[in-house]
Formats: sequence, C-alpha cells, structure tokens
Amino acid sequence: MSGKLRIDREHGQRLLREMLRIRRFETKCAELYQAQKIRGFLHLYDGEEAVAVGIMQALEPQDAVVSTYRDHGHALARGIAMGPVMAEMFGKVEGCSRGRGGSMHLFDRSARFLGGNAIVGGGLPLAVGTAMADKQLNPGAVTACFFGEGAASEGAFHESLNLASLWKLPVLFVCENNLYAMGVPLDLEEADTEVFHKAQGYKIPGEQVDGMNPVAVEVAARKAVEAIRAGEGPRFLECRTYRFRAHSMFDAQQYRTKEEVAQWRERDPLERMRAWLSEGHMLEPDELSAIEAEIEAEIAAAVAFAEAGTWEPVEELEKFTLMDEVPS
Amino acid sequence: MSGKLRIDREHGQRLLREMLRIRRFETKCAELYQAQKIRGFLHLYDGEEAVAVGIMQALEPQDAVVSTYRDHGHALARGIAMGPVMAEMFGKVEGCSRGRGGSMHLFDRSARFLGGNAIVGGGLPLAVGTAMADKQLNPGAVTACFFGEGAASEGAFHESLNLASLWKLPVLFVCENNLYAMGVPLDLEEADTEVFHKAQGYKIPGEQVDGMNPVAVEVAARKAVEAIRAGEGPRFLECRTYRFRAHSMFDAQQYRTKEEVAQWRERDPLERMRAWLSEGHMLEPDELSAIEAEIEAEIAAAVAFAEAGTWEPVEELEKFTLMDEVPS
Amino acid sequence: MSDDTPTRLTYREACKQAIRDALNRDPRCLVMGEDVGLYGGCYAVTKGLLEEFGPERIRDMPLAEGVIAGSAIGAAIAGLRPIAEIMTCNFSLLALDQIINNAATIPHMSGGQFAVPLVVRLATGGGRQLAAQHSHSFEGWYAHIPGIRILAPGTVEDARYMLAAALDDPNPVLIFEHVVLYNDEGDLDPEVVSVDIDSARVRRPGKDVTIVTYGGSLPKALAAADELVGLGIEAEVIDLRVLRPVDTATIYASVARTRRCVIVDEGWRSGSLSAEIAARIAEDLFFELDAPIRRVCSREVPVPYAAHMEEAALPRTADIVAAASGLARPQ
Amino acid sequence: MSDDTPTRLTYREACKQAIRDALNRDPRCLVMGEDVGLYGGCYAVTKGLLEEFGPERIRDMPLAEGVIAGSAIGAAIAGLRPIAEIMTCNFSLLALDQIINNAATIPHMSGGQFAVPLVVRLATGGGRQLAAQHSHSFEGWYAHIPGIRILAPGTVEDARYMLAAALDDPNPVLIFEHVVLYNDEGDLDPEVVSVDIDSARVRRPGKDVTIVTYGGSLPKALAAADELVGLGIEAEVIDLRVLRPVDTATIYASVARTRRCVIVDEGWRSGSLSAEIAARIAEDLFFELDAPIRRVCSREVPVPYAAHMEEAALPRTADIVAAASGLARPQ
Ligand SMILES: Cc1ncc(C[n+]2csc(CCOP(=O)(O)OP(=O)(O)O)c2C)c(N)n1
Ligand SMILES: Cc1ncc(C[n+]2csc(CCOP(=O)(O)OP(=O)(O)O)c2C)c(N)n1
Ligand SMILES: [Mg+2]
Ligand SMILES: [Mg+2]
Repeated sequence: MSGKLRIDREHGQRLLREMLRIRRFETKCAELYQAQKIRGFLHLYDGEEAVAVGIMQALEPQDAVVSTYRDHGHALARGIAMGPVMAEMFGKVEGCSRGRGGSMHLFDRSARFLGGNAIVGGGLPLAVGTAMADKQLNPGAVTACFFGEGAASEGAFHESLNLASLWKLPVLFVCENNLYAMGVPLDLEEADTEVFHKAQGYKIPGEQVDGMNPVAVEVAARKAVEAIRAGEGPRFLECRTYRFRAHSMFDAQQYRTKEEVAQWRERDPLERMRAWLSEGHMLEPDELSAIEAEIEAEIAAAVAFAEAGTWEPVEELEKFTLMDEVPS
Repeated sequence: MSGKLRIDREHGQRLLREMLRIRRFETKCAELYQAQKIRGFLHLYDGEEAVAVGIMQALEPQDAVVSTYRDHGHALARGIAMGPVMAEMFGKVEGCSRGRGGSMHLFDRSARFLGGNAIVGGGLPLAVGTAMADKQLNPGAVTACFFGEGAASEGAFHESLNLASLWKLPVLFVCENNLYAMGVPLDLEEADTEVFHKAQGYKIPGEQVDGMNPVAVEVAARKAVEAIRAGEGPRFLECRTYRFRAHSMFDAQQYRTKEEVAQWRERDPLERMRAWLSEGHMLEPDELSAIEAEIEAEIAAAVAFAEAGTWEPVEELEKFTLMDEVPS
Repeated sequence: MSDDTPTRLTYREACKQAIRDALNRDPRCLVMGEDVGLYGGCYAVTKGLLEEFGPERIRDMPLAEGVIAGSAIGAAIAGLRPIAEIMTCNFSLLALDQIINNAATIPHMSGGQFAVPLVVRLATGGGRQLAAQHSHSFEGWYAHIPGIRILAPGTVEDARYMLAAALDDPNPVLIFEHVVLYNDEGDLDPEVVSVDIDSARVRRPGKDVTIVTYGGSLPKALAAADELVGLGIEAEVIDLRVLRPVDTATIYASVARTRRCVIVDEGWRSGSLSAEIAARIAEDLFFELDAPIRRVCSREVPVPYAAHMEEAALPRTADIVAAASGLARPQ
Repeated sequence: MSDDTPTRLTYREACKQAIRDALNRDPRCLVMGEDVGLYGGCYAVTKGLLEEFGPERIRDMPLAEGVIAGSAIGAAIAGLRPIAEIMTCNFSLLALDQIINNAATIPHMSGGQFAVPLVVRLATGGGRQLAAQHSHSFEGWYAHIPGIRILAPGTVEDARYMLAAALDDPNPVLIFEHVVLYNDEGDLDPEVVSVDIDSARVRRPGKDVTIVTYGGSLPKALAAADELVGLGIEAEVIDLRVLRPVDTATIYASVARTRRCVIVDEGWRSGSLSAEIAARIAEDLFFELDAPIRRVCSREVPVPYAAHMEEAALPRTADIVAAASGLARPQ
C-alpha cells in the first residue's frame, strides 16, 4: 500500500464520523460526570480526535494498541463498542474492564487494546514488549503506542525507544503533543521542544504531523506502518494537537490564555474536515444530519446499556488478582 | 582562560604522575584483593586514567564531583589522600567513608567528592541537584559527573540531561565510554553508538574526546568548564577509552578478544604520555625514576596507614542512620 | 508567627500555610515538582504560591519523578532545603531508587559526612474512585526503609505544623498527605505553634480497647469509636502520626491498659505497617494481652474503580467497629 | 526428563539446569536481561546458554531495568514466556513501577482479560561485603504486593524445580536467589522431578520451638537447630519457600505443637516479612502460644562494607540460637 492516499466520499465521511462519535460521546461523558454517573478522573480528548482516528485507519485487527488515561478516543476509534466503554465509566460489570478500570483503564482483549495506562510513560515499555512477542509469534503485526509529550520526559520513554530501535521492533510511537502536560507548557518540559527530534537520537525515523488533520495523520501513519510491517523497525510520529478543555475535570487552566484556546479552536479538526468535505461535494447536509442522528442514537443506546448494567458482586473482589489460567 | 593549552614541563609531568599514581595504586589494590585484604567488588580504572586526570585539571576546590563504583581514579585525581582511600578498602574506620563504603563508595566532604555510586546512572540526578544548589548558593561552581556509556541507557540519564539543560545548570557530564558495560558491547547497548549525539538531543553542546590522551581531555574539559562557569549551562564530554582489565574481579572476559585488548594497550595513556614527554625533552629518565619512587613510597605509606587502621566499633553500627545535625 | 493563620481552616489550607511559612522563614527553602507552579498543585495545595514567591522558589519540573527526587537529594546535600513534591505516592515508585539508594543511604555510607535534609511531600490513599494505579497507600510500606522519617499528618494541626519540624530535621523526611483529608476542616489551637515529629498521640482516650491508626484512617477510627460507645465500649484511639520511627511507647502504654488492640491501616494487609505494630506487641507485650490482635486493612487487590468495589477494598468504619467489639465486650 | 542432571550439584548449576530445561521444553520461553549472554550472567548462572540457544533466546539487553521489566510484561501478555533477569534486586527498584502498576495490576484491572505469565529472576541478599547499595533483601518487602507470587528457593532442589512451576503459573512470579547460596552444593533426589510453589516445608522436625525462615537464612537456621540440640532443644525449621502467598497452615500446624516461634528474616526488621508472620500468629494462634514471638532480622541500617560491621548487620546463627533458647528451655 502506498503512502499516497485518495480520500473518497466514503472514506472522508468515515473519518468525520469517527471523530464526531468521539466528540459527542465525550460531551455526553462530561454531562454524566456532572450528574455523578461517572466518577474518578475523566480526561477528555476534545480537540485531539484527528490523531486517534487518523492512526487507527492504518491498523489491522492483528495489531495491538497501548493507550493512556486519555483513552476514550483511542478505544472508540479502535472499534471497541460504545456500550461497554460507557458501562465501564459507570462502573458496571458489563464495562469493557468489568467496571474495575473506569475512564482511565479501558481494556479489550478482542481489539488487542492493552489498556489505558494512568502512569505517564508506563505504556511504552509494555508496547515494546508486545512488539517483541509479535515479531516472533505474529509477524507483520504492529503495536501502536500512544502517549503525550509529557511522557517524553520520563526515563521510560528513553529506555523504550532505545530498545525498540536496537531490536528493530514493530512499534509505532505516537506522541500526542498537545503542548501541555497538565499545566506544564512544552518549553518548561523539554529542552528540545521538537519532540520528533528525540526519535532521531535513537535512529528511529520520525516526523511531525498536523494532528488537527485526520488525513495528514492517516497518510503519515500508513507510511510508517508500511515500513514497520516491512521489518524496518519502529517509527515515530509527533502529532501536534491541542486539547480544548481542561486536563481533567479539576483544572482552573491558569497556565494558558483563553485567546490561545480560541485560536486553536479555529483549527477544530471536525469543523475543518466537515468544511473540506462539503466544499469538495463529498458531504451533503442531509448526510451530515444522518450521521449525527446515528451517532446520537448510538450514544443513547450506550447510555441505556450502561444504565441497565449491573454491579459486580462484591464477593468477586479478589477474582483475577491471581489468575487461574492464561486467557486464550 | 582559553581553550588552548601549553603543556610545560611541570604540567606534563604532573599529568603523567597523576596517571601513574592511579595505575600503581590499583596494581597494589589488585594484589591486596588476592591477599583478601580488600573484599567485595573491586572495579579497576586501568587504561582509563587519562580521563579522570584530564578532567580534574579543569576543576577548582569549590567544584563537586559525582562518581561511580569505578571511582579510585576520580578520587585520587581529585586529591583525596591515598591513605584514607586505601584504608576505606581495608574497611578501616580511618577510611574516607569510615570503612562503610569500600571500593565502590569513596566519599570526601572536604574534596566535595559525593561518592562512588554503585547504581548505574544513580549519580546523574544527584549531580543535577548539587548544580542546582550551587547555581544559587555557590555561583561559578561546577559539578563534574562521571558515568560509563552503559549508564546512558538508563532513564536517569535522560531525565537528568533534560533537566540540566532546561535549567541551564552547571554540570559537566563526563561519559567514560570504554565500549563495554560489563560484557555488553556498545552496539548491543545503544541504538546510536555515538554517545555524544545524545547530548545534542537535549541541546547540550557535546563532543567526543580521545580518552586515552590526558591533554586532549584536559583541553576539552577546560573549554567546557569555562562555558559552564560563564553560565552557559551544562556541557557533555564523551571520552573514548578502554579498560585493560576485567570489569571487576570476577569476569571471564568472553565478550572481547585478547587481540582487541592488546590493540588498545598499545594506546596506553601512560606510555603515550611518557613517550611524548621524553621525546619533547620534558622528562629525563631520572625524573621518571624519581616520580616512580615517590609514588611507590606514597603507596607503601598508604598501605601502612590502612594496615595500622582500626575497626569501627560494632556499637556504632546505627550511627548516622539518622543524622543528629547537618555537617557544616 | 502564625498571626495570619485562621483558626478554622482546611487540611489543604494548612498544608499551604505551612509551605508559605517555610518559604518566608528560610531563603534556602524552595518547592519543586510537577505542576506545583502554574497549575497550582494537582490538589491545589500550592495554588497562589507561584505568584507570591516566583518561579525560582516554586519550580515546575518536567514529568520525571526520578530526577525530581534525585536532584532534590543533591540540592539538599549541597545546601538547599527543598520541599520536593512527588505528585502522588503512586508515581513515587519511579523515584524509589533515589530515595532508598541515595537519600536513605548516603549519610550512613559516607560515615556521616553528608546529610540529606530533604522533605518530600506526596499525596496518598484511595477513596476517590481513581482505580488501581492511583489509589496506593505506600506510606506504611516505605516505613520499612532505614535512614528516612515517614510522617502521616491526620489532622489539620499536623498538616499545619509537621512541615516545619520536618525541615528542621537533618534527615530525609517523607510526608504522606491523604487525598480524602484535603477538604476536611479543623480548628487550630492558637496556643500551639509547633508539633514534634517523634511521638504518637492519643486522639481519644478510652479504656476497653486500643485502636491504632494514622492518616486517612484516623477519621474512620474516630467514627468507629463514636459508634462503639453505643455498644458500651470505650475505645482509645491512637494516631501514629510518625510511621518511622514508630513511637512504640505510646502504643504499649495504651495496650498495657486496655489489653486489646485493633490496628487500622489502609495498606494492603500482608506486610503493611499494621503487621509491624502487631509483631511488636506480640513480642514485647505478650503477657499483657487479653485477646488476639485484630487488623483492619485494605483487601489484597488492586483497588477497583467502581464505588461499591472500592469501598469493599478499603478499611471501613463498620469493619473497625466489628473488630473492636469482637475483642472488647462491654463489662 | 532430568537424565542429564547430576545428583549432586551446586545451587548455581541447579538454576542453570532449570533454565535449560525450560528453554528446551517451550519455544515461547526466552531469557532476557543484562549480561545474560556474552558475559554469562553476573553470577554465572546463564554461562554457556548463549552458545547453546543463540541470541534470540538468550537476549543481552541494555542497562535499563524499567524497560527490561516492562517489555517482559508486554511480551508475556502477547504470548511469550519470558524469564527476565533483573541482575540483582538492588536494581529492581528501577523496575518496580512496571512490576506493581502493570504486572501485578493489569490482570485484575482488565477484569481478567489479560494474564501476565512472566518469571523474573533476581539475586538477593548480603554477606559478600558489597556494601549498602548491593546488599538489599527486598523479597519479603515485595511480598506486600497483591497480584504476584514471590519465591525464595533455599535449597538446590528448589533452585532446580521451582522455575518450571513458576513458568506454568499464569501469573507474574518473582524468584529471589540468595547470592550466598550459589556455591552451595546439594543432592537431588532422583524420585523428585517437580516441586509445588504453594507450600512451606518442614526442613527439620522438632518439638520445642518453631524456627520460620527462607532463602539465604535457611542454612543459618539449620545450623542453629544443630547447636540447639546441644542445649537440649529440638527446633523445628520451616522453610517458607513461597513468600507470597504465604502458606500459613504449615506454620500454624508447627507452632500449635511447639507453642513457641522464632522468625528469621534477612530483611530490615521493621516491616519485614517476619512482621507479617508474627502478626498472623498473634491474630490466629494467640491462645496456642506459650511465649512471646521472637524475630531475628537484619539491623535497620544500610549494610556496611567492613566485614565485622556487615556481619553485625545481618542475622547470625548465634542470634537464632539465643532467641530460640531464650524461649524454649529444655524440659
Ligand atoms: C508517572 C506519573 N507522573 C505524574 C502523573 C500525573 N499526571 C497525569 S497526566 C499528567 C500530564 C501528562 O501530560 P502528557 O503526557 O502531555 O499527556 P496529556 O495529558 O497532555 O494528554 C500528569 C503529570 C502520572 N499520572 N504519572
Ligand atoms: C542500575 C544498575 N543495574 C545494573 C548494575 C550492575 N552493573 C554494574 S556495572 C555495570 C556495567 C556498567 O557499564 P558502564 O556504565 O559502561 O560503566 P563501566 O563499568 O564500563 O565503567 C552493570 C550492568 C548496577 N550496578 N546498577
Ligand atoms: Mg500533553
Ligand atoms: Mg562502559
């Protein structure tokens, strides 16, 4: 498959639809958080949807995904059904992690979705490991590993990139550079603020991508994944993006100005994609309405599924602390 | 002070003498290890003397030094008296760490020698911290931080270089690249085997130096220290060197060939320096003999000092576990 | 000195006031950690301090717990008095090598040549549905390590005054602040302007059973003691405050009187601090005890997200009541 | 299966033979860690295996304990059966976040979707004058963590056969090998071809006092039992073998008979595994005990280099004899 990409009507609409699903889903989550249906920490992906959606276009079912606490977008774009994701946030046993993980820890074995991980940088070594196993047992498979630019400061980042490069492991490192690690701006975080430069320090080819444009992300991801599948070792994408909302639900956002947020909102990936499709006559207004309606219905069904879900019996608290067998 | 260096007779002889002190001292240590006077792990610096000696020329008493378990050379070149160093290895209370540290943990407050550290990479964050304090309390002072190329794989390396650069801290990072981390050759250790490249990834100016030549090391160190004292932030030197002997006293050395060792021995920094001084008429045979005699006497005195030393009373085992006051 | 301290304030405010005082008192003192500045602290403890003291003294750091701890250790050795913040103890595992192998070791191993007068603050504990990776209670576990002091302020007074004592101490001191306490309000006694960091305290006297606890479990133990009154049992509640070194004398004095002991600890039961307290009593107070020791601890599982499961995983007031009343029947 | 196993061999040889067997038996199994290949292992355990199995199965890794552990966890999740080596437990603090927050947590937190069938080998313990940063005994401390198993082979038989059982287990298993045992020789019973990883074992029967121990302290406890005979005391020596989960039943059965217990543990006393054992006895066997529990542990200091100081810091046979004879006077 070539790095070039012809976006046809269907494909273009799919990208928009996927992003919209995430956006609307999360809008609902924020509401449900206010209503105390969802608790704990809730990190929204609002503004960054193009990254998850663009990357996932390049992945196949055989591939693995390692995510962070900001994982709703990754999970939905990877194809985990909305119902179990919502039920997870409700803490119901029908949730994709049995209600044990919540928002930060979505897991799905059938999607090879290895979890939201709430330790910054904690997923990178894992991803190196799944890639190591895949190289031997599942050749051609790729692990896509998502993390924020803040994670690039952790030692785990350094150790993981070095090993992945040394052993030519099939990892796609996806840095979602939204310019802030909680309230720490990039220039207080990194001596070199061009994060993709770091990849070069480990001889991993890397590039910077417009993370507000799903097509740009997809093109870069396809090219990178193709090289990885061909056995060329890891690749690194720095997707420049922005989160429109607070870091999590507790955040006064004193570290950035309203103007800055407003400027980035003008680059809203959904809005850009919608406009681009409309202008190219690839999206009629009624098609958009239909998409929106389907998504609203999907969300309503997911909420209903979560509401109807049940609580894990307290007697099962210790279940799976030690496993009885390796699931297959 | 300029980066240029005119080596006069006295200075040239000093470099040779310092290297020879280390070499002969360690030869004695190896003997005493066989005799079981010295126990535990013993890591010799044999072959790498030019690095410690070259770097220390650029340091002043106000500066701090952070070392590794391979610390004899650093300690002696920094000016810690040979007697307490030897006594430390004997485990005597007159040792520079009261006999509690042994070979891997030489400490000396008056020399601002902050210890041999036996956790690979463990000293780098410490060095960043002393530099941070010095910047505020002791401006102009530099921390020289020694570590092997193996340490460059640890997360601590990455975290430390990033912070030192971000905060423009007065640290001189000295990587002693002797091509092996125990038995792991550089190309199994690092994706990019030019270690000084890594510094550039943190926007720290770095260069590669011939670590078998004390003059080359000194020139590079003076230039780097000058920049650091001028407030330009950290500098990085990768000194390419080689250890002639085993990693520690237990090591079959199956990871390298006798030929390779023999080739490097031809570049013995002591022999090169001696030849260069002789050819330049800066060292007469009788001067060399005098130096050797002095060193032998110094070593004999150090051994006598260590032998005459006493054992710390067992009742003091818990002393200093919690301190009563901050020493000043 | 504490003129501008309101007499009633939250635990969070007390922590902040303590930091402010420390910064005002000693120019060598500074705050360093993730999000302590612009963000105002992940639990808003340091909010406003950046404006007040500037970026040299309230230092936002990169996301790298190892070098946060390590550089603070180095800085302490070289003369500063850092208050390092490891945002929560969940992340402190990444700093543990520095804490154990450097902070706790260098003073002893250097033969007393170097001290590490460092304070590390960490949030700890569960109860906020943050799931397994964000609900650890490691303070009792850390109390295994020689060469450091471990503090667990369980009251507003301790939150307000322990920091100064910690900074005066020449050793590395880790202060674990339980996340569920930050919003708690309490009164400060205007007569009190300092506290020690050596002793445990009897927070409620009683004669029938001793309940030993600390930190986030203290309110639960006190609530249990209230309920036990209804069962005719007068429980004595001891707040350890200092988890290392433990003030065994205060515990022994109480247990020698009540002859019964329940230990409440949010750590996982096996190998928690409660085990150490129980072991010491079993060694030293064996002939004084009238009943087996009981422990109320966290269940030995990664703490789950769902509210009912999390509640079941952590020590509950009802569990304390049951344990204490099982030992001490009304006389 | 164990045809080529000599009946008498060293603990080191037993470890190696176990690894060789595992590699021969399961193509998914591999060894990964620092210096396991070219160097032959820092304690020579893997010497020769690189030549035998090649670099894909004996993988030398960069000096980076975090990613050694983390990648082994990921590899185990994705179908391999890694034997990861963290050279010594002293360095394992750098891997602890991965061990606790990923290996021990993911199976539970994912609701059982992912298992982590991983074995980690680590050398442990003091006694070789390696000073404070290289003499830690963390195994008992690690036994606090739910979601993992902790093994401490104290005999050649266990060194030979525990690994296979650990690899058959679907959970992360940490095997702590005490450095002073590697040169010890022992006989293998040709009838035995496997061991369990659940139970403690009575290594020497006795009726007057129970000595509970494991790993590097086992030889000391057995030597103490020999000496105690001279004092007319028959000590029963229990080897825990498995530090998590602890086989309490075997301990209780013994202590219920002897009514006296000494626990020997190379961990620092406060918060060591010995505390947990003592606490359980104090909870569950209170009315059976005739004497206080005694613990013989390491002194609470960073372990010093000098031989006499190190010796004083670690548990000694004489200390065990003193503790046991203090409890159990000849009848
Ligand atoms: C090891 C660790 N340290 C600190 C935290 C607290 N924390 C959670 S998210 C976050 C910021 C992460 O920033 P970044 O990696 O850029 O991801 P983003 O949130 O911007 O997506 C911090 C500091 C954590 N979860 N883990
Ligand atoms: C964190 C840690 N991991 C492993 C070790 C064991 N070890 C001691 S020295 C060494 C090799 C270090 O190599 P390098 O940094 O190149 O220094 P050199 O010995 O070559 O001077 C290793 C793996 C250790 N001491 N610390
Ligand atoms: Mg970010
Ligand atoms: Mg080296």
